[in-house]
Amino acid sequence: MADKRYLDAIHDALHEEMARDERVVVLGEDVGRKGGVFGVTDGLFEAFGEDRVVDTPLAESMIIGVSVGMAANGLIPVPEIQFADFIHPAFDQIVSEVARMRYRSNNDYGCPMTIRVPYGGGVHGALYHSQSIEAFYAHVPGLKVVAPYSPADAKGLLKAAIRDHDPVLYLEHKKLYRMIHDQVPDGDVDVPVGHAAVRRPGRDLSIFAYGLMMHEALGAADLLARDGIEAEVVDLRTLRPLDTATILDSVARTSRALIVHEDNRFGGFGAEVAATIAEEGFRHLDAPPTRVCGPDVPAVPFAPPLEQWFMPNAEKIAAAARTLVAY
Amino acid sequence: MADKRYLDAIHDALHEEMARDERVVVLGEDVGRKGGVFGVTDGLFEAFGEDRVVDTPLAESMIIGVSVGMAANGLIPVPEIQFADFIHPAFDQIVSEVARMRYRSNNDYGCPMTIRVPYGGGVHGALYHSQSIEAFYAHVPGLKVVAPYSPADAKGLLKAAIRDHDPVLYLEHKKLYRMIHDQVPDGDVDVPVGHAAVRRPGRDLSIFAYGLMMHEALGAADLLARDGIEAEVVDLRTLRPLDTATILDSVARTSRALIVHEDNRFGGFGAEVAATIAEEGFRHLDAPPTRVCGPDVPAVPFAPPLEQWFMPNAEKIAAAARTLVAY
Amino acid sequence: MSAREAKAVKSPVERTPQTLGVHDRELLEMYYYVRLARAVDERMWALQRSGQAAFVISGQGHEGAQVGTVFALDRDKDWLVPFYRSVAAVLVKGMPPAEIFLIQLSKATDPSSGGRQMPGHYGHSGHKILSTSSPVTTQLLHADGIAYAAKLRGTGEVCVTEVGEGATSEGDFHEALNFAAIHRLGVIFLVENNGYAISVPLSKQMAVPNVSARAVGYGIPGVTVDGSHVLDVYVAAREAVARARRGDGPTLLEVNVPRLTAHSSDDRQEKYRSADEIRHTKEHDPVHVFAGELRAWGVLTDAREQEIAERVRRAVDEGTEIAEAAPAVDPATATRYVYYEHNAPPGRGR
Amino acid sequence: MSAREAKAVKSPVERTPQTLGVHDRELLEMYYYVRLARAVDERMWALQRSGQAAFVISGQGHEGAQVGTVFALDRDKDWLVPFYRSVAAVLVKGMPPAEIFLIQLSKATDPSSGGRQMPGHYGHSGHKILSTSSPVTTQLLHADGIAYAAKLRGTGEVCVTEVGEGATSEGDFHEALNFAAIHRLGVIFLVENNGYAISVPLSKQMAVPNVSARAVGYGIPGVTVDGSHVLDVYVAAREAVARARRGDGPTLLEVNVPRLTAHSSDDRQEKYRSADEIRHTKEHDPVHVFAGELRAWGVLTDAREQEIAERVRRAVDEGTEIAEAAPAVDPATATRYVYYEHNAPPGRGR
Ligand SMILES: Cc1ncc(C[n+]2csc(CCOP(=O)(O)OP(=O)(O)O)c2C)c(N)n1
Ligand SMILES: Cc1ncc(C[n+]2csc(CCOP(=O)(O)OP(=O)(O)O)c2C)c(N)n1
Ligand SMILES: [Mg+2]
Ligand SMILES: [Mg+2]
Repeated sequence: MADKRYLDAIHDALHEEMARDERVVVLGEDVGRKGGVFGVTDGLFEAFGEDRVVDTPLAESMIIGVSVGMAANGLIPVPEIQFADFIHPAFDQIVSEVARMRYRSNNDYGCPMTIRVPYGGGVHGALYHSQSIEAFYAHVPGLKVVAPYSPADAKGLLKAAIRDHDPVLYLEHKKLYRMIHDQVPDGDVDVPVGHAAVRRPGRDLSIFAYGLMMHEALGAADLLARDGIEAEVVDLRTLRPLDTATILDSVARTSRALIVHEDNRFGGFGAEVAATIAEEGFRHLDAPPTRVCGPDVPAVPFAPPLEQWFMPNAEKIAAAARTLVAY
Repeated sequence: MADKRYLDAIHDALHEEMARDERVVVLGEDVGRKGGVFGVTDGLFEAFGEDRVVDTPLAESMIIGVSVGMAANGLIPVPEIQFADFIHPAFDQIVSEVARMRYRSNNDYGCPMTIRVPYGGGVHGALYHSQSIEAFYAHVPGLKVVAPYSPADAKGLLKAAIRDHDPVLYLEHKKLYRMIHDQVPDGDVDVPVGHAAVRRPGRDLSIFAYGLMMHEALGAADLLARDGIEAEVVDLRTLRPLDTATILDSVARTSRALIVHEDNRFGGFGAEVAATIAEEGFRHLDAPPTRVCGPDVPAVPFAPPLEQWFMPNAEKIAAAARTLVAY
Repeated sequence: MSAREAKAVKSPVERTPQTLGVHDRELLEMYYYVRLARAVDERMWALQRSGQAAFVISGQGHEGAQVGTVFALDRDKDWLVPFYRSVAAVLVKGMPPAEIFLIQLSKATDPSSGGRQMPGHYGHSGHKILSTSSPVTTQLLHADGIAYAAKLRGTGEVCVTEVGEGATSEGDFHEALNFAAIHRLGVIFLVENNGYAISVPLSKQMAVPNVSARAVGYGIPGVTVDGSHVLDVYVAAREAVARARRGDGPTLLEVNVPRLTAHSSDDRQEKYRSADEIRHTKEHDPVHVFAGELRAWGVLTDAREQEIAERVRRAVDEGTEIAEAAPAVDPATATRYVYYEHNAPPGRGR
Repeated sequence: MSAREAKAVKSPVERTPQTLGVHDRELLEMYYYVRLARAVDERMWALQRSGQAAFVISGQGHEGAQVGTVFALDRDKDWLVPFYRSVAAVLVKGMPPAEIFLIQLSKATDPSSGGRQMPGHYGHSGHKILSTSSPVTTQLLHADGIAYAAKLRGTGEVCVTEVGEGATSEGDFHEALNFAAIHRLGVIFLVENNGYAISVPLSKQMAVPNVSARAVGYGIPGVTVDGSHVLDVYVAAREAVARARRGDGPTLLEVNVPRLTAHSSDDRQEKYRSADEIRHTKEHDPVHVFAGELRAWGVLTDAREQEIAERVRRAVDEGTEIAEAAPAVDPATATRYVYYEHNAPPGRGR
């Protein structure tokens, strides 16, 4: 057990998995000698050599497409996409190839890989270095999608993803890298893919979030507690397969659901959460399932006043929660 | 006014718009001499020449990327993507470039274009010639998305899309091309982007659909009427910007909402419709907003028993409607 | 069809099987596969016409390119990453005709997809044939990954991947050649240039007469061979495989072939190809050209021809019977294998 | 830095401005822009270090490549599709320093994006500079489209687009060159090869020493020029523009340049570049090399040097003042222009 930043937790998981299993290879732009543009893969190149920590050409479709072939021939690739915004050139390889390999071959081939993707706003990244992409990929059958909020979860979920038989999109929030630190167990951390977690129990409403927004949701719960409103905060963690049992349990207790993400609202991942709650938890609801999301403009504009305007935060979440509780 | 197939209506709109405005150009794979793999662009090559009806190389990112430049320099491109399943290589150009040009340039550049995309299942197309893609693109701010169900709407919406100042993803259902025919006005047909339409009024529940599924929804309404259940059938037509007023009006009348699409259920477009109804129409709802969708396996498997299993149809919709009305 | 007019790099007349060290036995086996592929292919169309299959896409005209190339592989050890015209390639790689017909008829025991994919989407881990999809050109990057894994794991495997000339216009082509060149991967990029991408002729696909012209831009060898001359293909492929096996990197092997059918059963090529051109194309039919060469070399006799024809007929008929008798897909299986299942039957698959 | 070692196609010693028909006036104007770009660039970094901007990415070392190329354009008529290092290019194309600083400081009147994009994302319809995004290489296809429209509409416009050597590994590079070649579009693909893509050296980016080696695979001319020799760049660009204007199609113009700074303000290049190499790189600084050449040709004197330095200083200081005084972005505007607005102010834009 040691105090680790989110960034270190991811790094440690990579290092430990590469040491444990020589089939694991890391590939991507600047992941080698530079150690990644955020420093996540720092030292792996020196520890495991350039054949297992591959500085690739600047081509995302290639990074994923090559990983498909590696997986077919006995390796366990962990490709990194430098920013979530730059995963789009690989959309075809991910949707058509990675996600469908097992189904289309009737289980003849699997496609185990963990695609690491730094995502999210609040880092002065503007339209093209701030994007959230979970809505696109959580929609795709055959993929799993995870988005840890804490260092321990970051380590545990990355290890689980690498050991998974199926492809996992691993979303790491850029702003959390150096913003948070916490106790992380040495060695393996047991955080299986597919489970949400109640991080703070409460009776008046349920707030559902993941990644950076979990911290804002917990902040909102603190603000609300001052007004005597007890918010339950649920960390979705795995977006696909979604842990609907935990979600519905919580709504059954609180009768009110607030869903938070920083991605654009229209057609965002929150729509699925809200629709699921409305459809399967209808009889428990005392108020409309409500979303607090990034507004419907492209990603996060740059100038500080615009960035602030875009990002959901504890105050905005608390305000929506108060309206919801008063419904 | 003449009786036209869905396919002819699309063809006529293209022909008329190209004749009306010489800035309109069509480009894509096989759109020229062959007239498109479905015959939609048949005759345009002969009428307008190879410079305005461009048989492109086999490269979708190119088709869209070139269209961006054409639009910036005074043309109005109407790129065709041969099958919706093959739009994925162009995902980056569409999401990062087409959709964001106006916002990122603070209105200095627009990006008017209409991307025609044959989509959908039920045509023995299997995993890679059956896909629905609206959930991916309706989520993207800056894009408009339409999906006509009738020949008249197909013509009207295509003309409106081509005249729109913004990029429009025009989803034409492959199975409708030759399956349906109906009266279509000569010349312009007034179907503005952004408006849903109540196709059949009813009092017991509202069924929301678009494209091919509108025909199944209307079929379901017929089946239900035999049992004395009066379903209102609402054609969404434009998925973005979504006509929430018409949707909520209908729910206010019927208190029950059934949302139908053939795309996969999890994170599909129906989630947004259901979430919007739950959030904004909550006080009108007497039952959970319910979805009838394609199951969560990759697109439509090929063998006829599998394809039949996948596709929602009038019977499946009617069954869900009966459950909903009995709630 | 300008690709066809481009001069083949090697002329068959100057070179004989003897000088090239190719035995009669091998030549006759190649000829058998060329004929087998054609017969399987014709049967596929017959099954479609008789209403037993909704769709057919196949490789008539491409047989020489594929047989010549895959023959150069170690068929147990090496990999094939095919495309929809790979009938001959998968036969040589080990798929019996019955498996191809199971795929064509989308039966439950279709070994590539259990009836989930359209016909023509070959894959089979037992034969080291990777599962393929419909979007063109993605598979070239998969071949890179397979070869990268082979290199890292030191297995010595070589990988052939096939693609049409039209599909080389996709970005993935560029990205795949570049990565393979940088890491000197053991990949043979087999471009089967039939001069058309559905209706789009080569002149609208690229401004060069040969795809192999692109090799120099990646620092790898590029050759163009006439696919009617199967021996030439084999010799070029043998060189490419040897280079790959030595660790000297990939080869861009372009083979000019005639497309003897429409693009697929959904296409009517008369719209964009003149009757004259279609007739002309037949002159390059590898079945006939190869037969003529074998006779000229004294390798093929009437007796052997008849023997091979009989072997082919039996293989195709038996395969068809097996496939026709196989069970239809049970829709109850439709939800299986979206994800890994712990309780899946062992055996095939990984 | 192997790109740097590759021999430049043309050597400056054999050719003089006189024999090339370039006037002193033009040379001095080029020199002014090279110096202006460097001074603007240095001010951008100063603004970032002083905390007025969160980020800077710029083009120190690339000035010669850009000035030499854009000088060959008709700056009113032709188009520029830039990238994030295009400081010199946009200056020559007509952006005054004040506009660059408005962009760097993300002010409300930033003409490229109104403070919405990161610094370095140039665009301006008034100067015929297309709006650019961050994903690399997409812009090459936009240049194709602009040139296609020019051809169809018969405007005679030529389009220069810029890209780094690393970004040429993306599929869009291949697709753009191919389409431009097929339609003989008037595009100049200017590849500014600085030997690195952030930390990834050329040897891991491609297996050839020069990007221009790829031109032959598209059937278009490809040249490599040393970007320290601004006159050479200009002459090569002039040829490419003339070819484009004649309707003879695109040119792949590779210019070797030094990257004199870290990739951006977020990068620490000491991690992957030796001190020695960084020192060496400075020898190719186009500001000094060009100045030396101009003096050798008798074009640049001390008096002229001082005059130019003074002009540059004034332009940069005035530009900075204008930008610093400009208003911050009002968040109330954040929802504007996701879609077309009928009530938008007329003027700029289309
Ligand atoms: C990404 C993608 N775009 C479009 C298609 C539709 N399509 C299937 S085959 C084909 C033409 C392929 O031509 P070529 O590569 O020359 O191979 P050939 O069929 O001639 O053997 C097209 C356009 C596809 N399968 N994938
Ligand atoms: C599609 C995409 N992937 C990754 C990035 C991140 N990125 C920005 S610049 C860069 C390196 C570009 O190198 P090069 O093209 O050589 O240009 P240079 O910066 O050296 O001028 C990378 C990887 C990006 N902007 N876009
Ligand atoms: Mg072809
Ligand atoms: Mg570079």
